[in-house]
Amino acid sequence: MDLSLMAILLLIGSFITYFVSRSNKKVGSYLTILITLFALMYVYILKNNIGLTYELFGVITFKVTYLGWYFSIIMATVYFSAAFFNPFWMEKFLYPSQYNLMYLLSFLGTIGLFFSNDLLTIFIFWEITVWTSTFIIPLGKSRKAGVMYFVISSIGSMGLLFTLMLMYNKVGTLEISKVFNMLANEPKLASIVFVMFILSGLTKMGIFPFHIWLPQAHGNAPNTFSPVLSGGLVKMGGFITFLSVGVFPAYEAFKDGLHIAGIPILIYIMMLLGAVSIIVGTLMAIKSEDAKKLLAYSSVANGGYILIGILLADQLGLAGGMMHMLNHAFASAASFLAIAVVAYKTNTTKISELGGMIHKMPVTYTVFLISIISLAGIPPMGGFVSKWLIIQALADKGLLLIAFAAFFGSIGSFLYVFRPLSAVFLGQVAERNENLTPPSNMMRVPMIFLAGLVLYFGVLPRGVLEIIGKIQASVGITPVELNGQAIMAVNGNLDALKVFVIFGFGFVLALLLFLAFKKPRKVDLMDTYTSAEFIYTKELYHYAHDFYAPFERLYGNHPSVEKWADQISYKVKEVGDLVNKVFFNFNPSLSILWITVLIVIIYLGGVII
Amino acid sequence: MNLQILLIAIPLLLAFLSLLLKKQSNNLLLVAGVMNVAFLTIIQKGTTVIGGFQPPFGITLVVDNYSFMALVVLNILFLTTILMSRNSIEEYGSVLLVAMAGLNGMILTGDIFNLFVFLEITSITAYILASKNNNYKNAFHYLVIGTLGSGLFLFGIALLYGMFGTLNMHDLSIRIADVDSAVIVLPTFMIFIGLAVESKLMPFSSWVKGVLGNADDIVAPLIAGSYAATSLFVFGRLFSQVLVIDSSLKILLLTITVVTLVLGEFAAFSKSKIKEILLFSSIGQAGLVATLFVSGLVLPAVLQLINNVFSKVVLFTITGKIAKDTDTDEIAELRGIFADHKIIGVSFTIASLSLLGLPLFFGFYSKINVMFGLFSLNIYLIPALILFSTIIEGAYFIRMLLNLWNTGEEGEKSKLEYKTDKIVSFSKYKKIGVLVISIVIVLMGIFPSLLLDNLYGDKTLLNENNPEYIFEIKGGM
Amino acid sequence: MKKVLAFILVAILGYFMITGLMTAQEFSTYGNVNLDEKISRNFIDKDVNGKSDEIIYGQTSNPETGSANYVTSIIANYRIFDTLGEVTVLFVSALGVSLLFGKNTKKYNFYESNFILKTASKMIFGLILVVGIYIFVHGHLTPGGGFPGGAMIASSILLMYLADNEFKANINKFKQAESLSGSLILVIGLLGIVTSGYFFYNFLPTGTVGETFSAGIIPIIYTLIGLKVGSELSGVIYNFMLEGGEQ
Amino acid sequence: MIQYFSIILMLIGIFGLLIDRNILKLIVSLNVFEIGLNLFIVSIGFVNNGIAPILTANNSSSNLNFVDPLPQALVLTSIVIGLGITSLGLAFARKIYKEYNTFDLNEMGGNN
Repeated sequence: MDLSLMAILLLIGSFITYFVSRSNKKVGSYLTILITLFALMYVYILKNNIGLTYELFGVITFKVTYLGWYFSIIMATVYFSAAFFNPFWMEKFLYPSQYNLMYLLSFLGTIGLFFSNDLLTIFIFWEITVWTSTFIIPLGKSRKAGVMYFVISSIGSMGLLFTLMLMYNKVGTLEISKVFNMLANEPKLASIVFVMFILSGLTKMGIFPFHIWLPQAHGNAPNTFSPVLSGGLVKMGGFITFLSVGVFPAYEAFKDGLHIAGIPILIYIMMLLGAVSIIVGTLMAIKSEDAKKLLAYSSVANGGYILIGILLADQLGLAGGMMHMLNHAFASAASFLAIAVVAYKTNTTKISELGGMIHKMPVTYTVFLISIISLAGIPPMGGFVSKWLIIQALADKGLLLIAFAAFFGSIGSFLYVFRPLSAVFLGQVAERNENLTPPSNMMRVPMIFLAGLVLYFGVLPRGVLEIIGKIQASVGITPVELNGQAIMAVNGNLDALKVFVIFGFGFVLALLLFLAFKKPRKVDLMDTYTSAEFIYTKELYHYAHDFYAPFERLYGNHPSVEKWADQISYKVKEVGDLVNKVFFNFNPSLSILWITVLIVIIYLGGVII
Repeated sequence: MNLQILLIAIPLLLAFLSLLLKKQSNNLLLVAGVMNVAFLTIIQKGTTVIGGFQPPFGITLVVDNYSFMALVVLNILFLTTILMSRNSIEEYGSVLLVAMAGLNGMILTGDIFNLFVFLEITSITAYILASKNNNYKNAFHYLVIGTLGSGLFLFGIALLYGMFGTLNMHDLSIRIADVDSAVIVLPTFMIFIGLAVESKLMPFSSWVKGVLGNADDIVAPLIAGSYAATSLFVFGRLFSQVLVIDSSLKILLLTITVVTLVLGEFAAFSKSKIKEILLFSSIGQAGLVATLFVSGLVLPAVLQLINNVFSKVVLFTITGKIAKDTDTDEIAELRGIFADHKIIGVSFTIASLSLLGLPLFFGFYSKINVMFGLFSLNIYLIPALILFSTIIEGAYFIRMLLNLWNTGEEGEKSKLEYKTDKIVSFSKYKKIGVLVISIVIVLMGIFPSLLLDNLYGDKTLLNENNPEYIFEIKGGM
Repeated sequence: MKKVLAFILVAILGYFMITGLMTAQEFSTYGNVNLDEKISRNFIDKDVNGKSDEIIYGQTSNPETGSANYVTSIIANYRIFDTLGEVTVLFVSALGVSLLFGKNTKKYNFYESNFILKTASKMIFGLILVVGIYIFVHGHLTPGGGFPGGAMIASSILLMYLADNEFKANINKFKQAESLSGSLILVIGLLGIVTSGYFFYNFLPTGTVGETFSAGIIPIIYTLIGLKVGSELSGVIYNFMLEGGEQ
Repeated sequence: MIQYFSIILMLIGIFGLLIDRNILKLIVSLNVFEIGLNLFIVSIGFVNNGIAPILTANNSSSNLNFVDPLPQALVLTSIVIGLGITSLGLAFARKIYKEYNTFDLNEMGGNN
């Protein structure tokens, strides 16, 4: 199985899809499902080719590794699942064929990125993914979101390019396994390279202060693409982060420098950023009025967990981070898909305008329930296992501050998880949504698939952890220790199967109780407030309206990076206007003045020097 | 027998004749454009002397790798521009013929005073073109600054002649190499100013806003494409081969060019009209190319220059036509304009993305080369500033693209019914032209060796220092 | 205030320029130029393409370029490409002026012309015309040449315009003259390629220095340039004389 | 010494360009600048006790002390170019006057 062949096939396939979509957009969108499925299977088979290298166009080099395989499988699964939704949105898009093309090209970009063997290849595929996905986002509600996404990704690209060039200049090679070796003995250079390199990971993962693009982009992107953004593209940042501690000799290079709690200061600062992301993401998610924005902020928080886990670069932390990546990818994709179903049927994602969806789409509700439990890290879902691993590692290392943030995030997640669950799916059906038809089976399939995976990895995490163990071994970290389904940690073991059995027992008990007692009577939404009196603005009385109003008042005027970013953009504009006034007005004398002044400066320079 | 003189003589002859055949002047222009491109296939590399007087006494015409590349770029640019916008040429055919001769002459000549003469020819044609569509005030502005700039250019030449007693560029470069570079600071700076006015470096380029901001679909692509390419190629020839400076002046020149780059991008970011965005982006790109030339990185500079001018021709042709038909180039008023013009929109997008240096497009190749070159000099401030300006560039280009493709205000779904009511009609020449250029941009982006291999043999991506790009201005000496 | 600041700036600039030039070692001070260090020495000795003996006025035959006027030998032969460019500059500015005023039709009248003025002008007109022609025909022997000669021709036309309200030069004839003489200059240049492989090669025998029929193609080219410049400048004058019909 | 006066002439031209807002005066300033420049170029070629570079019956040998003819040739070119630009500038000036009814840049109002 040749990886280069696959890349070329994907490239050709995406253009075929484009031209097919030009004539028939429905067929084109089915092609996206077929092609992503093909790629998923192709990538799966590539497991037999671990260690082989491939070349493309003389510039691009690939190498099949466990790391790349692991990430690619996640990515392909997410793309494949989300592709099932494409046919439903073809009618809604202004440019359906462009959407299909960019969908597949960005997919190609991510797969190429994960199998890269050198930094230049990483950079090429990174940029391809960025610009292709940039063109999808504005098909939704916001052009500004696309620009913000591109700009923040560009900051990451800049860091990547700077690293690449600097290292090529120093070492003369770009191969990932060799390029960073010499940095172990040069802590000063290493710290520059480390910061520039990890910058790209931070921007993509939406780590504070780069988290501002996530709510904008996820919240405003087309509903079919939000799952890919959150479940897929964000994980590119995880890949870079892994490289920056796994392949980059970070701990070795900084071993003589300042340490905090046994962690080199630079890495510790990055972890702190992760911790801040957890807190900011959680708090903002609680406050969010829009279901998609809420999920986006939860992605920020989960990105923080992933970052911390990977940066620990040890037996448990790294395993936790890597596994959390998978769990979050599937869970957030599933939850975004569930919201997409709701949005497809109701045309809104505002929490306060929804309610009672459980009566209209019970499957979607179940999927959303499972995935959001996993996002919050509650057993018996996958998110619990990985969060447990990360917190174990933090406790083991004694990183109190960061462990506090991790706990805070776990508790806070209950608050934000509860909100869309109760306000979107539970409660009474809003009047305008009375006549919804149930979603088609084609939408249910990928959701059930993803939710099943989330549950499966929560119960039987061994398969994933074995792969992660191989990845750990490949970069010289002790693999995570497994005993049957149990994970061995310093402070105790976790047997996810047992947990599941206990939870299952509890669930069954509750179900029996529920069935045994008398069914509750359904009442109209307004009955609870008004005693049947007539009111005008029913929406205001919906219980989802101002759900956390008291809570929001607590941090009403919070400082925000968004405002700060707006200010930067405003400042740049101001400088531009100044340039315009000083250098480009319609007075020729001014240019002549500048010329004269510059000649005088030349002379002054000549006299002084 | 070397026939490079025909590149100048034939357009000039046709220009003189076009006075008699007034009605045919636009056809003569096309004939000259096609002939010049055809000549490129038969001219050989080497030097010829005018009148048979050996250099450094006679005037030489030099075709080395550098100027051949420049000729290819210039003539193809010029031909595609006039083909795409042939309906807008109107009675300016003769002027464009002279411009063609002048631009070719600027590139070919190996004599510095002769360069001044051709510079003047091209500037005068540029003044006339700038005044098209009653844009007299801005054309006058351009004329004043351009004349002062070329006056200072001539002053520099006079000083050089007074110091070294020769006008031949190669002879000059040999004599300059013998002296301390502090000696030539003043003439170098004078010549720098003269070329900076034409190549749109700040603060000498205040004319650009008025001229390009009001130009139509023939003037804008010519001035931002052919003229900019030529003056930057000449800039490169002079500053990386003849007037090689290594003193405090170099730092000052680099400061000017880098400031041009950064401030140009800032100014473009603050604009909301397509043409102004593009013209400020041109200024920034000119700063980048000039920076590379002054640093001595000829190949990256040439690649970046090619990428810039071809993209700008596409962008300005489309924008010029849009502005001509709709009387506006405010992005906010043109939301979703590409919904009805997919081919035009795709070409516009490809050209913009190539300018941003994104992969799959030629710009990526040039950007990588630029970065490799700068890092190989072990300077980090300039590449950092370039990367910084790339971010700003990305911001305004993507903002423009997304708004031109998608309809609706911020917060609204991108739907067909919000589309702008402005109507543009593109001729089929334009559609084919921009599409061909953008396909070439993509092809060269995926197979960058196509371009260079055919011209110069093997050049791989990472092969930076290219000895073959060294000039051979001499010939006969 | 603005003026004072501008003056101070220019004064500083002037101070620097002059002191800079005075102290620059490579730059010879006024009058102390050594021609042997410059390429002009070979122009004077007419030995650009090989050694030649001393050039003597009226004796040396068939030297390089063959023009007794060194400036002419440079303009019309050694650096004829510059001159071609110069002609083109004038051509394109005239073209630009005619593009700007091309739609005007009515002639601008300064004042009523009277008979005496008209008659006297006609006499002087012929005189100026003849002097102009003399200047460019003898350009290779005496000071002057195509450009001053052409300018004189144009000035005679200007005189007629100023003096005579009814005077109307046939602008199409001027255009034809301009176009033909310009084309012929280029054709002569291209003939050089045909005869010897060099653009503007002096393929005619250069004769004896100082004779009217000498210097090969120089007088021919100067005549053509004179005609071209004369008709171009006349065209410019014609265009400036028009008014009305302007948008 | 005399060449410094030509530089002063150039500077006067620049001064005029700096302070004047009248289009015609700007053109005049440009001309003053060019004339200074041309004088400067001619002065470069001057040789002490040199004679005009024309072979005549009186000065009949090429070995005589001629002044440098090359700058004179260059100046001729430069003058003609200056003429062309001036004519074009004046044409623009006339067009601008037609449009704004004034020669003063300040009075035209800014379309900045």
